[in-house]
Amino acid sequence: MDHHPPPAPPLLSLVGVSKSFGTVHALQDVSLELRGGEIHGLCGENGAGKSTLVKTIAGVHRPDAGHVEAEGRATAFSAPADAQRAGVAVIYQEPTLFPDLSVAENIFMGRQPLARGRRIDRRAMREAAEGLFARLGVRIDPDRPARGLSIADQQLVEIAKAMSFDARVLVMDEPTAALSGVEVERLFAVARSLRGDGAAVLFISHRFDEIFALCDRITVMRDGRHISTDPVAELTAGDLVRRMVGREVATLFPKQDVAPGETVLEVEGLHRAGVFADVGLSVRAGEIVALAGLVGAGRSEVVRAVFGVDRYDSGTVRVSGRRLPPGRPSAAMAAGVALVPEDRRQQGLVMEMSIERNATLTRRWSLSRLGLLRRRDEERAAAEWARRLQLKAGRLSDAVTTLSGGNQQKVVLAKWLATEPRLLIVDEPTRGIDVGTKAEVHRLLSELAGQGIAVLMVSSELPEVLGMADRVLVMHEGRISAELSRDEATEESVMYAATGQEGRAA
Amino acid sequence: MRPSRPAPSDSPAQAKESEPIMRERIRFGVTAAALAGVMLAASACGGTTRGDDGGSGAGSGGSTAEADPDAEIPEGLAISFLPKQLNNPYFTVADAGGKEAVEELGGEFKEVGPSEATASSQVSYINTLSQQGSDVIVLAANDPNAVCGALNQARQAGSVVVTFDSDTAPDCRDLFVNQATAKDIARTQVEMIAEQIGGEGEIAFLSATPNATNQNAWLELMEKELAKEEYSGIEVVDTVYGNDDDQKSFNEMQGLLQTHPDLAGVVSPTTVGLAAAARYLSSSDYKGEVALTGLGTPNQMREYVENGTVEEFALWDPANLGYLAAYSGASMSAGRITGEQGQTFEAGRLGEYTVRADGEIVLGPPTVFNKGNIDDYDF
Amino acid sequence: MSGTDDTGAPAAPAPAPAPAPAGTAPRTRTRPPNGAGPPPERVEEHGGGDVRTGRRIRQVRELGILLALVLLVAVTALASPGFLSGQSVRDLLLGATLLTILAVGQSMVLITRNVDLSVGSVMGLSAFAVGLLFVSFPGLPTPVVMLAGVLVGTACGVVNGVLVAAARVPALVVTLGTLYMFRGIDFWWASGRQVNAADMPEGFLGLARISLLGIPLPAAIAAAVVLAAGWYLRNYRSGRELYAVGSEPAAARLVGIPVDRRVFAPFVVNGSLAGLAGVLYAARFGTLDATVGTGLELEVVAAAVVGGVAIFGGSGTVYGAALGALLLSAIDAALPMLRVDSFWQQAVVGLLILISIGLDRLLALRTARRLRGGGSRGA
Amino acid sequence: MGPEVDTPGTSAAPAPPARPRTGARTGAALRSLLHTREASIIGALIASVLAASLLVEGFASGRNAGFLVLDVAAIALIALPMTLVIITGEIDLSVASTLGLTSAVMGQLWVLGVPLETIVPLCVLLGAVLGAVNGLLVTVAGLPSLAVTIGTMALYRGLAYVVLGDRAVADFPFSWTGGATARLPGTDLPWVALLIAVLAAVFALVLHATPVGRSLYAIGSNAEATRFSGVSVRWTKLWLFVASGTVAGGAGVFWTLQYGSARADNAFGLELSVVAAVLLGGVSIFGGRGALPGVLAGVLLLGTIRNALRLADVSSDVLSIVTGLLLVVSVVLPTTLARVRARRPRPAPPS
Repeated sequence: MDHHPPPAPPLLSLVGVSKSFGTVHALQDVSLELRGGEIHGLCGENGAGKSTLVKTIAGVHRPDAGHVEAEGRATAFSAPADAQRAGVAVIYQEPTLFPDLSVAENIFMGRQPLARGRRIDRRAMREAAEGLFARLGVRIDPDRPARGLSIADQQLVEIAKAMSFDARVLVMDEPTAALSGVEVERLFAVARSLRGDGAAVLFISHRFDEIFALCDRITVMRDGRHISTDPVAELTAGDLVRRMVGREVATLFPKQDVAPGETVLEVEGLHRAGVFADVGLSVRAGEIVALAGLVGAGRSEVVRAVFGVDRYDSGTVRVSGRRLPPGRPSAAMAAGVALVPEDRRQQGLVMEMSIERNATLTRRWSLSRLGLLRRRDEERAAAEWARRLQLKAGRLSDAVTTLSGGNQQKVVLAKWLATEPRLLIVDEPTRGIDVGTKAEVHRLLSELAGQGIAVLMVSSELPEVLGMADRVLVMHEGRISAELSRDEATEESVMYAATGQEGRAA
Repeated sequence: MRPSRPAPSDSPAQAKESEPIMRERIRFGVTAAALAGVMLAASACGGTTRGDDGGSGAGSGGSTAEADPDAEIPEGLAISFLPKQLNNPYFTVADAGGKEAVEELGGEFKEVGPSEATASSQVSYINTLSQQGSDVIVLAANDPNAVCGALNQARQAGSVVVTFDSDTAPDCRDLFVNQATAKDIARTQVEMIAEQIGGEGEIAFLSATPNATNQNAWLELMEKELAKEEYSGIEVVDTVYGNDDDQKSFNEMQGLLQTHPDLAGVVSPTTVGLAAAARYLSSSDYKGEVALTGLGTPNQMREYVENGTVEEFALWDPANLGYLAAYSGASMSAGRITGEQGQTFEAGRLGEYTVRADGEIVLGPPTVFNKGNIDDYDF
Repeated sequence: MSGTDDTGAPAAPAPAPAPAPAGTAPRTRTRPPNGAGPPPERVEEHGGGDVRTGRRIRQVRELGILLALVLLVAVTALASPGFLSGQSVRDLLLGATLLTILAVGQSMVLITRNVDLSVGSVMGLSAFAVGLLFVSFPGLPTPVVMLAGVLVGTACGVVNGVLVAAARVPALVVTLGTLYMFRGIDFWWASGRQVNAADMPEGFLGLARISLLGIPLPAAIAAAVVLAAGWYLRNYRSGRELYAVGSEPAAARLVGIPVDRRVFAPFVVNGSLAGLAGVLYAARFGTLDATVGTGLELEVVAAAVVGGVAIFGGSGTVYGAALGALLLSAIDAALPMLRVDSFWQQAVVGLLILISIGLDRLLALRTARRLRGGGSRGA
Repeated sequence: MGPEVDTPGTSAAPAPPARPRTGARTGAALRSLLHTREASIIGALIASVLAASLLVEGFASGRNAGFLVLDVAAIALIALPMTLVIITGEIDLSVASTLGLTSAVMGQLWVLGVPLETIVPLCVLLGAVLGAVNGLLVTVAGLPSLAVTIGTMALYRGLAYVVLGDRAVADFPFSWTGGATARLPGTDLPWVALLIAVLAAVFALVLHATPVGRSLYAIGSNAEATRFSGVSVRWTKLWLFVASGTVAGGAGVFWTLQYGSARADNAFGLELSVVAAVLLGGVSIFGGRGALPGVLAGVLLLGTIRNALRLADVSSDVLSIVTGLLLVVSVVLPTTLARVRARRPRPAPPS
């Protein structure tokens, strides 16, 4: 590492911060120092509490215990505006744009340059926006509305917004997930120039290469706790993984070998304009097939189209030889397809409803007689699955919001396993859940495959893909760019195919 | 992070149905079919068409007892006024007249009514009055038929029902106190407009609602009156309806004048319409060019009479109308009259009145107001 | 033309060529200091599609209404030449005044993803308050009474705003409740009284007759309100923040916008404008009772929606809403001219609303498709 | 009854999963019932009925009960499907106009000499079609139901005027008009009370005890997750709008016969009363929460208060104020209470 951080006082620090949501302890006694002229990496698995930490710094959440210090003085950010005033700029994982407003306004909302009479100086605003984009090396029309921007462009607008703050503290929560290599390089250049100006940067990423390339110090979190903070020179990727996971990686993915049976799912020539094209794949009974690729490559869209919640323009989907009508989830369910969607809170669960009602939502008709629901059967069915999946819940009549992420995911799994599917599609099955539950989910998927269920798994976590899958399909820009057997699949081969680089993959 | 995706679309039903949804749909289908079946079966057996049964015949609360012209009007008679709508100044004045009469008679006066002039809300109030055991209900009906059922129930429960201003079907009330015979009203208005436009030219009517009982009767009689030889120079070119709504009347008046550039005069046989029309006229270029008359209250019209927009207009005194209605109801309740034609009764300061055919009592010819006498009236 | 107008306000003055003095934007840096940024080696084109599409479509939306308006006026004028006479145009403008003012206020509320159904009641309350003040305190100067009328509206707006912004109750429910409450208070207060033109000073009633360059004063006031609101919404931070709040409330909180205050303020402004509308109503119509403005709320929402203000917030301009109000008023005025049965009027308005929201949806889908530019990133 | 009807309230009766003992279950169910919005509305209804019986002369009589039921009949009928519609997060403001259009068409058909036995099913069918138009605009065209039904509210009312103008058709045979308000044998209650009760039972059963009803709550809380669970959200919503239109059409027929008068302006503004009653009954305007018993209580509470105040000679002006106040308080109070409660520390959750 060529950069040595000067021993400056921290611009911003968290001191013994704790934060809980219901029964979930998102942060427990976390302390962290962000020094000027330093890029600080933050690593941790999904659900380790990184996003909560970011929102605490941003003033969205108020800590239950502990406090935030800005330049050595304890402060209480009660609203995002307070944090902004203290010079904190945040790029969130999810873009937070106003679709109806122009790009320039999105960047400068609330801080628009003013002309005489406190009137917004539109020309100055547009020029400033253009200047920011020039620094990022992209050209986005500042006058177009944000609606319809691609995820990457939205992310670029967010970055421009954060740059426009002249922030003393810049927090970037997985900003690179949707960016291309060139864009990532530019972002890094911006981050380094901010560091050169004496700002503090907190950088969160799942990509170790980026972390090691950019950061000066790295903090690891796990299960809402601070694990370690070390200068980057003293760490290896292996150290990081061990600290993040808390145990050896190899034990995590217990996929049993099963002789694959007949073909359950067969997809041919699936096409949707602008989203995915010419997708063909098949999954056999007892097999786990992983669909890998970068975020935005179109994997979730493919499995949603297969299940019928999204439409597709052409192509066929067959389950056990019978063609599924497009756009009809109920038909897919009847054919024995289950989809555990990627966004648990939005797509997987009805958060306000009770655990048992969520768990039985897919089986409303089979649990009723003469068209009337039988509450006792419902309760029994829910209790049965709660037991089988070792659900940790107070009462099954409590709302699902009271559960931790991992247990919520179990409810989603229960809801779908209860339909006794032939084909189980899981989209990011372990995103945002704790390590213990993660292992349980992996064991469960493996068991299910062992029982002859065909599993199609979309995952962005390479270790998971490599550990669990019998075959790996890699998508790049809406097309399947490689099909790798278990032996062929390595981090390198998958990443090459996922980033669309020629030669090495398949 | 996910790519932004287009709006989700689950296309509507196609060929094959899946199990649960299928059942869902079948259930809906069966229910709908059953419902339709029942209805068709009902319609198959015979049919009740118009003319089968001559309209809404109700139980007549009719007069069986003999009239006793000398019967005492008892003290404490509960007489309730139910106008078309509270907050309508015309009825506020009329009801005040009723109150005066009730106080003279030593009865209990009450004024209730809906905020909006609809028949359905009047029905609720009729029911309430009947439930309270009101002896006399004095009503101005919003709909001649819609209130009938409730009125007949009230009569069966012992209330005397007197309508004023706007009548109901004759078989669901005991007496109707008419402000003036329709003929008188029509003739007065025709005379006024003919004089103001000099006996010839185009005129138009600005009425209340197209199903307003009174206005329709007057319009018809006015047309008849205008058909006479002496009015041959006058042509009725249009009839528009302001719905007794100030702004609507205003707009309709405006429309009239624009569509008929040669219009010489407008007759508005409704107080709301006349006031709105006068207001429009007084602020437009047509002021003084186009004559305007009709039925209006002195207070509303005073300004326009004084500034020359309106020469003269007519109306009965609504206070007297309410006064007479109260006396009629009390007399009937006491048994002085039974509603038969030809019976007479004393109505306080107004003197003696005679019951005409169909239980109708007429207040008298309308009063014509002009610059000379308008300041003598305050209502 | 600097062309930075994303909302496509056709009537808005172009922003003055700004010299961008260094001091005006202290926290905004347009260039990296000491050239630390990366050299702009290769600039990528981003955003995809036709970059000007979004803006043009919003303009198309408002031009569409304008076109419809012009077409309607042209057809009507051909059928009935009197439609374009000075008096008629003045009447049309006067008729649109109240609706326009109310539509402006309603748009501001709608833009923040809320709705105010109580405007009709507020206007009625304010109008009656004005009348009663003139009756009760004849000596009071006219401007004071007018201000009082506006303040009555402001107070009602504060009630709505507090309930929505502070108590966080859905606006639809709150304003449905206050619709009843304000109307009830109005009825209760009026208790059957009516204020007539004669009760108000000539100077006040004359307001409606004053013309500025041929435009009636109330219409000029409405135009001023439209321009001021449009100017504010486009050119001031807090105005833009209203759009932000309506477009994406969660994001608005994250960027530090005081969401509650931005929700509260439009209710107060809308209340004040409803109060102003009440004052102008009193001046123009002169006859005031407690029923003024009944049922107006839906027409106001309709005007805004027809004018392209999204019912779920974030987009639309007051210019569009004003055009919508003008179009609806023109339809009112044109139907009698075209000899279309006035019964068709409401059906036409309903159809227009459905067409408008359908069109908005269609335009949004097309914009989205074009802006996405064929999925440059495969997503 | 074999299958148990769900207790009202969305947070359902808690039951320990392991030991379904009936006694404990009922107790728990009762306790949770006491905490729901519905319970407070039903409580308010009982209290106001008691108070009115004691304080207002003439309230506590069968005859008056009959009047009360007739007063709220149309609102009660339309409120039933409206509850379902609002629970899925949509709204139908066109119901009163549907009623008006049905009434106008009924009058026009009668004038044309069509037998009533044909008119009535035709009118109900017309209601269904009008509802389907709403439903299609919402589900297929993807437009917000608030805007759509404001549009069709104006459109349907306008068409009603086009059909019948300002005329009133009132010469329906007495056998029908009198029949509409006829009392059940041996009681003072009109037969429509029975109709309402039966329909309410059907709607309550559908909402609280069938898979369809379950999916309605799910749609209202999270339409996307419900769609991902294999429920056809569009299809369901379409049918709800059809049901809403059908009932409004039926209510139009009943209204016309009840008042013996077919007019285009029948039931003008009734949609606000219906929505007010439904919201008063504890249904969340955002969808996902609410129960039919609460809505019926809401309808009756409004009716009772209006009836009692009228009997007590309170002016109709005050009735408006009370209606509005009730609506605002019924929404503000629980929201505020919930916020106050949320600020207090929660009890430790069971683990």
